Amino acid sequence: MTVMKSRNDAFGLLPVGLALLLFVWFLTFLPEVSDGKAIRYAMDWIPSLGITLSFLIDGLSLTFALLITGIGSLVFLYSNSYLSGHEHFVRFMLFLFSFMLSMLGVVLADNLIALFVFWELTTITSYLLIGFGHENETGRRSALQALLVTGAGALAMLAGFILLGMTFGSFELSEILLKSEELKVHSLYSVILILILAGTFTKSAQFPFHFWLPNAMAAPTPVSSFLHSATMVKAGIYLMARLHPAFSGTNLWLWTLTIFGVVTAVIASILALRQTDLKQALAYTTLMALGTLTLFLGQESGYAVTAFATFLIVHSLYKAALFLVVGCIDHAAGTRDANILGGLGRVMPFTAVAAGLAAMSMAGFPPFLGFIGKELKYAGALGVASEPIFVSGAVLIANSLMFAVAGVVAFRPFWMSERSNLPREPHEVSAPMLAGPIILAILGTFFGIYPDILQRALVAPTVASLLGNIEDSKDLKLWAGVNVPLLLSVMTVFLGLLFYWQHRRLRNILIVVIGRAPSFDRGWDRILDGLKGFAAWQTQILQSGSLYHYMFVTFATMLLSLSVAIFLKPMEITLPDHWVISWQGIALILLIIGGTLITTVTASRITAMASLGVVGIGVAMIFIGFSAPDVAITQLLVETLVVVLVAVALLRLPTLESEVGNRRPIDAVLAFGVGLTVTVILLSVLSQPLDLRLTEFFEITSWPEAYGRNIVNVILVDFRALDTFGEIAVVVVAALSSYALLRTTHPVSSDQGEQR
Amino acid sequence: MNSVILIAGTRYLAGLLLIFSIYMLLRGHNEPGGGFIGGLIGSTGFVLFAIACGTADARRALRIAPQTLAMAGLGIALLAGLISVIFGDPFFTGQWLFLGASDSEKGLPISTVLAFDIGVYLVVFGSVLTLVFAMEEEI
Amino acid sequence: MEALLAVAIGVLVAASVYLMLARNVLRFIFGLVLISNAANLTIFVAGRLTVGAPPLIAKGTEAPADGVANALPQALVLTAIVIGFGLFAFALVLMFRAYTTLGTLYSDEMRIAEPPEDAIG
Amino acid sequence: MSWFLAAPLAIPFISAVIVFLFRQSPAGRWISFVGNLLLLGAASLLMSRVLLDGVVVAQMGSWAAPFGITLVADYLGGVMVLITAITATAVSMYAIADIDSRKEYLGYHALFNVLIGGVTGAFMTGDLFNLYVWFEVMLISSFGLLILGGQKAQIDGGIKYITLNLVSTILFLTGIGLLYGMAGTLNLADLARTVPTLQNQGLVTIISVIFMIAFGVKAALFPLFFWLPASYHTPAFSVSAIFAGLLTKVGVYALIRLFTLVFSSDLAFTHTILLWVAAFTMITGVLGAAAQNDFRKILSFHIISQIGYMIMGLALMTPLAIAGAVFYLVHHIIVKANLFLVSGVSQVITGSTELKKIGGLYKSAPLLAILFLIPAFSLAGFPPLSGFWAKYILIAAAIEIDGWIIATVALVVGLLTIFSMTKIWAEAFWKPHPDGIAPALHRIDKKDRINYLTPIGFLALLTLLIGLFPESYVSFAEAAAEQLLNPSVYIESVLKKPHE
Repeated sequence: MTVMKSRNDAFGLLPVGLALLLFVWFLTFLPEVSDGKAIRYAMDWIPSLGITLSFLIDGLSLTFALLITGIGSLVFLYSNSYLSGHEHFVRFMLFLFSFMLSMLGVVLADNLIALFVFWELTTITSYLLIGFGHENETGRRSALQALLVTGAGALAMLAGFILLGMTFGSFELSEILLKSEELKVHSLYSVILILILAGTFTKSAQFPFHFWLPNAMAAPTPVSSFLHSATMVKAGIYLMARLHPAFSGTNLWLWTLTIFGVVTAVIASILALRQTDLKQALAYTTLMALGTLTLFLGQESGYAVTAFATFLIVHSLYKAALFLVVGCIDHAAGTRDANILGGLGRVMPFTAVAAGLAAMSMAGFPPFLGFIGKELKYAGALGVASEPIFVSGAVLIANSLMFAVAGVVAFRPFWMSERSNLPREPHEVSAPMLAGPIILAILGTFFGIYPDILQRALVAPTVASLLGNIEDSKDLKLWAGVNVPLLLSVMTVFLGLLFYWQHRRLRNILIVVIGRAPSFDRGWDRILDGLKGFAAWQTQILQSGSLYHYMFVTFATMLLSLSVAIFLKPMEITLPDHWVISWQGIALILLIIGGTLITTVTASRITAMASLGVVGIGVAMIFIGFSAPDVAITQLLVETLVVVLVAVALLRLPTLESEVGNRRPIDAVLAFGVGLTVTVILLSVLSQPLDLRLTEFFEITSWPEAYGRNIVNVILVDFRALDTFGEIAVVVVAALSSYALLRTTHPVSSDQGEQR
Repeated sequence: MNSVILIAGTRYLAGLLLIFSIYMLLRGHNEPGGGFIGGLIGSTGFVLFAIACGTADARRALRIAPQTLAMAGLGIALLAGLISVIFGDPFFTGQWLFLGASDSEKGLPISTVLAFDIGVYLVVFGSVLTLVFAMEEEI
Repeated sequence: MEALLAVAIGVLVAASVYLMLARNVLRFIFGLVLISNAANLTIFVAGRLTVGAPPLIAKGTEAPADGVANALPQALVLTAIVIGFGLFAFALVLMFRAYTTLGTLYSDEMRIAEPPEDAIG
Repeated sequence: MSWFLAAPLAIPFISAVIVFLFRQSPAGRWISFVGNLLLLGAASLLMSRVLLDGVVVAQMGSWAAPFGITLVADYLGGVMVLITAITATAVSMYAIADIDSRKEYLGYHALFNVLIGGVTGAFMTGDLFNLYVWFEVMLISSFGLLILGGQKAQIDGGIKYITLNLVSTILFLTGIGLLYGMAGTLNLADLARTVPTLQNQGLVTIISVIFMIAFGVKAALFPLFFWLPASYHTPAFSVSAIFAGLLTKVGVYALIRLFTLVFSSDLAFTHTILLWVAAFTMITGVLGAAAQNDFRKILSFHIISQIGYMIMGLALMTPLAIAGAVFYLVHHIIVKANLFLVSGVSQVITGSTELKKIGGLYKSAPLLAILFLIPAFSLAGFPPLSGFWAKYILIAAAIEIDGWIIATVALVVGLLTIFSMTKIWAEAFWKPHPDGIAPALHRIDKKDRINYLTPIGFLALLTLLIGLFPESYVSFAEAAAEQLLNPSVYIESVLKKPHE
């Protein structure tokens, strides 16, 4: 075990190093990108389909790339301790690292299809990560839920991408974005938009697709921190931001994003207060943040977009930190229940400090970056193109509730109430686990004090990516003077304190109220059960297990489709002018029909066998009568063998009984229909002359070139020898298969004879 | 089925049918007959034999397992088709050798086509017997 | 004659469909024999009929007399008969085997590969 | 020249004859494997020839088309032969571990090789009646393979498989008779030339429906697929794998061949039917899979829904759509055969294929988990695996011509496919084994383990390669589609006089 552990440790540092390297590499792009430039790399992937592996680094994608690699390296470091010694540690790191690469692909890809490929890769890796706790049912269910909800959206999005690419003849985002004006008046604009939003909304867990995200918290905490707050869920946000220049500015864009954003933000912040599990509470505040980001993406004003860019960074920093803190608490105390936790500040001082700093940022206290973010949010909300009062009100409620939740998650467990009955005796966590939360929290503070660094480096270039002009970016300031946003901030603090003070009572009320409201999670179960039920029902009907049913459907399909074809495609039937009729011929035909009918109705095996023989001989006589001696001889010999075999088999088989059952008349109608169809088609075929050039060739060449006077035999062994070869293969295999079937369960010893 | 006369009779009949079947096989290229018909007739002889004397005797008389015979037939037919490739012709091109050919007479034809038909004969013969013997033994 | 044979073929097909729809799989075998005959006759008739002139080349001639029967469908039918025999033989052995292992010839009672409880779960 | 076409056909039969003579010796299984390796070599040669020449033609018996039988390989035919050889090689290696000596004695390897011969014959023949013959070769050897082992479920499933396939095969034969009675020829290229000139075009369409039904049963289209889920879970795993990979695809191939080459004059009728059939096939197949609780049964139903995608490509009949169908065919053969092979290994180490009775593979058999995930996620259409590109091309093709309904169906079925594939993953791999055992690969002895896992790994690698570097195959599929939609090259190559 110790050997194992040290190997894990060595291995575990590899992703940390790689992620860090990537982070540094991306940092080198900062100077250029800060100047508003974009860098594009492209190489061919599938030129026949217009798919390239092209990457674009501009303000927006660089911001994301830095968040992904930066937070990624901290999360990897953290995981080294958090999952140290876990038997699937290597798998975990592999998945998490693959996830990071996929996510980088999403934010850097310039080709829509390549972007989609990476997008789905994040879906797969997150499926495997959420299901990391695969041994319990909940883990498996949550993983599937996340996979299906985001997968469904992704498929719609794929259709949207294909349409977009086909409409503009290119899958390159950088080219499509140039055709923004053309797109907005295009007849397919709304279809494309809705399809793509289906993908982004499900991925970013907008209401009513939000329910999978809290469930995804079944994953280990580093995963929640990385995927479900800082990066993956923001893929949808990223894509909306990326498409903002092309799609924004229409009422559809504005209203869809605003409404979904507002509803998500408000509902999520209310639900967040309800939670007693710290991780769940954070999950809901993540939803709230995603709603807010969506809301701002609906707008076009400089304030709104600056607010988006800033809040994006703010949120990633403090939320990742807080998730990691919750992980530390869980690790140290063995529980995440807000009702039990308390008084951890003394034993976990460093964690407490990190938590405190991050929570202050989240709550929006100056001089933290969160404060600036919040000010900008209010400024942005007041400047929205639609209903500023309504939007500002929503943002106010959401912010105050977030304030309260920050207190519940990061203040109360450390400083309020005494610790009691914790499952484990808490202790301070190790340095690698602390590194993440502390660095992230300090960054939040640092950028709060020096906001212009952040602004120049990332916020302004991001705004430029969306609005096209770096000048549209609004300044990030700690003190912007006494204005409406400041007043709203003050109100936020008061409301937030109120909510925090009353949060237990509120929670109890919420539990009652929400308990009555329809639950999307349960709805999901019902949909899934319905689907399974429907699948079982239709399969039971189709694949019933009854041969009769199968036969009936097959023949009915035959009859139906042929009748429809005959009805719709009139065919010519012209009966010949003069009928060559011989009495012998008529007698033979009557013999065949008679034998057939007797076989059909008889309940005696012997009669059936005899009448089958009669039919066979009748057919052979027809062959003789119409100049086919070889066929006739073969038919007679085969007929003899058929009778011999049937006779031998019947020695062991039970007697026939008359078929009874109320479906027989229907069967008879079906049978009659099929027979009639065949006759009619055959008559139509016979109405036209036949081109005999193949036969003429055989007649001319049979003797001179193939040295045979029996043309039929020459065809069999020379002209069409390949047919005959296949045919004898059938005969051999039929014999082998029958032999195998008869002997298959016998022990080897009972094969008499053949060993001699 | 223990009648001595019947057993002796079927032995001769089987032999007779076998000879007749080979005759049918050989004349097949020019008159009704050929590998199928020959094989079917030949096997009928053995089927009778098996019914009269039992399959154990019939298997002994045959010496080789019928399924091996059938497979060998398939192999012969395949080789007959493949020989042409040696001569640079496509698969299944008939190769003819006329023994003692003169200007007026084509002579005795030896050909891959005949070999192919022999393969067919063996396949049909072997397969039918495989089937019938196995079936008989099952009862 | 072609028209009459077409009718006979129709009867053969109808009868075999009826037999194949029976619950007793032995009847399926009977149907199979009949429908094979029907298919062979179809090819034969579709190649048109000729009375009393088999496709043979008389000794001393290079080509057959005018108006001999169409040889190609005959060759096809011959192939089809033999193949049909192979399939029939296997099918018969299978039904036989089904009876000895499953103990029934009724297809409704053959529910081992797709047990009824499966369909519900 | 004719060697290129004769070899892939002759080699399996030669192997069949030889392995049958060695049926009582363990050498037989290796001979079979080597035979299939040779087939792979021959198929690769043929493929390279096809890539050089476009269409490779050989007149059997030196009789010029349309009088003799023509073997022909165009892009589609060539790649189908190649993929057949690949699958056959993989499965014949797997069979070394999977097939017991009793089955070998009863002729498993001979039957297997005849089956492969029938499949390559069907892919290469340029003659309609000859196609029927190869269908029969395949059919009868599949019968033998299906019941080998003689368990009750096999006999029961076999009855459904055999009866329904016999009906289809006789319908096919009848169709040939009728078409010959109209057009007077059997050569496909000659038919392509003759059929459009026939006076009675209504009848041509009606006869095309006969072929549609006959091949529809073979290809397991809605509502003719019953035989497939009734039987595919019953035989040995090697057999399931080769069936799942190849057999239905021969039906699809035949549909593509006939409905691009011969019956392409009444598209509004035939291809509209095909489109609806494709939609229902996709939906009912995937719902069937969702309703199952057995590893192999889920996979079996998936075959059906995947066939629907291929037919969708044929029905849309645009260059992109046909390319999609061609891509799908190859992708699906590799992936589906592989999944059945994986189910076999899983059965060996967990003791069952019933999902309720198994589990724990992810934890104790991670290698198998990876080898399952690659084909499974490919089948479900996750990028960047082969299945994604296959679905992508088809959906793009549908959207391109405003086929909204079929595109929606294809997308929704894609989602349901994910749902039902993850069922296997969650139950067999993630869930702990109900009996608490840890099903690890080292429960199989080492020699067998290599024989089991090498083919699986090889096929998984192919899936990955097609997925990551699809360009060469996409452009190939587009070229194949081009050839199928403009059959004049095919027709001229077949019918040109040998000396020209």
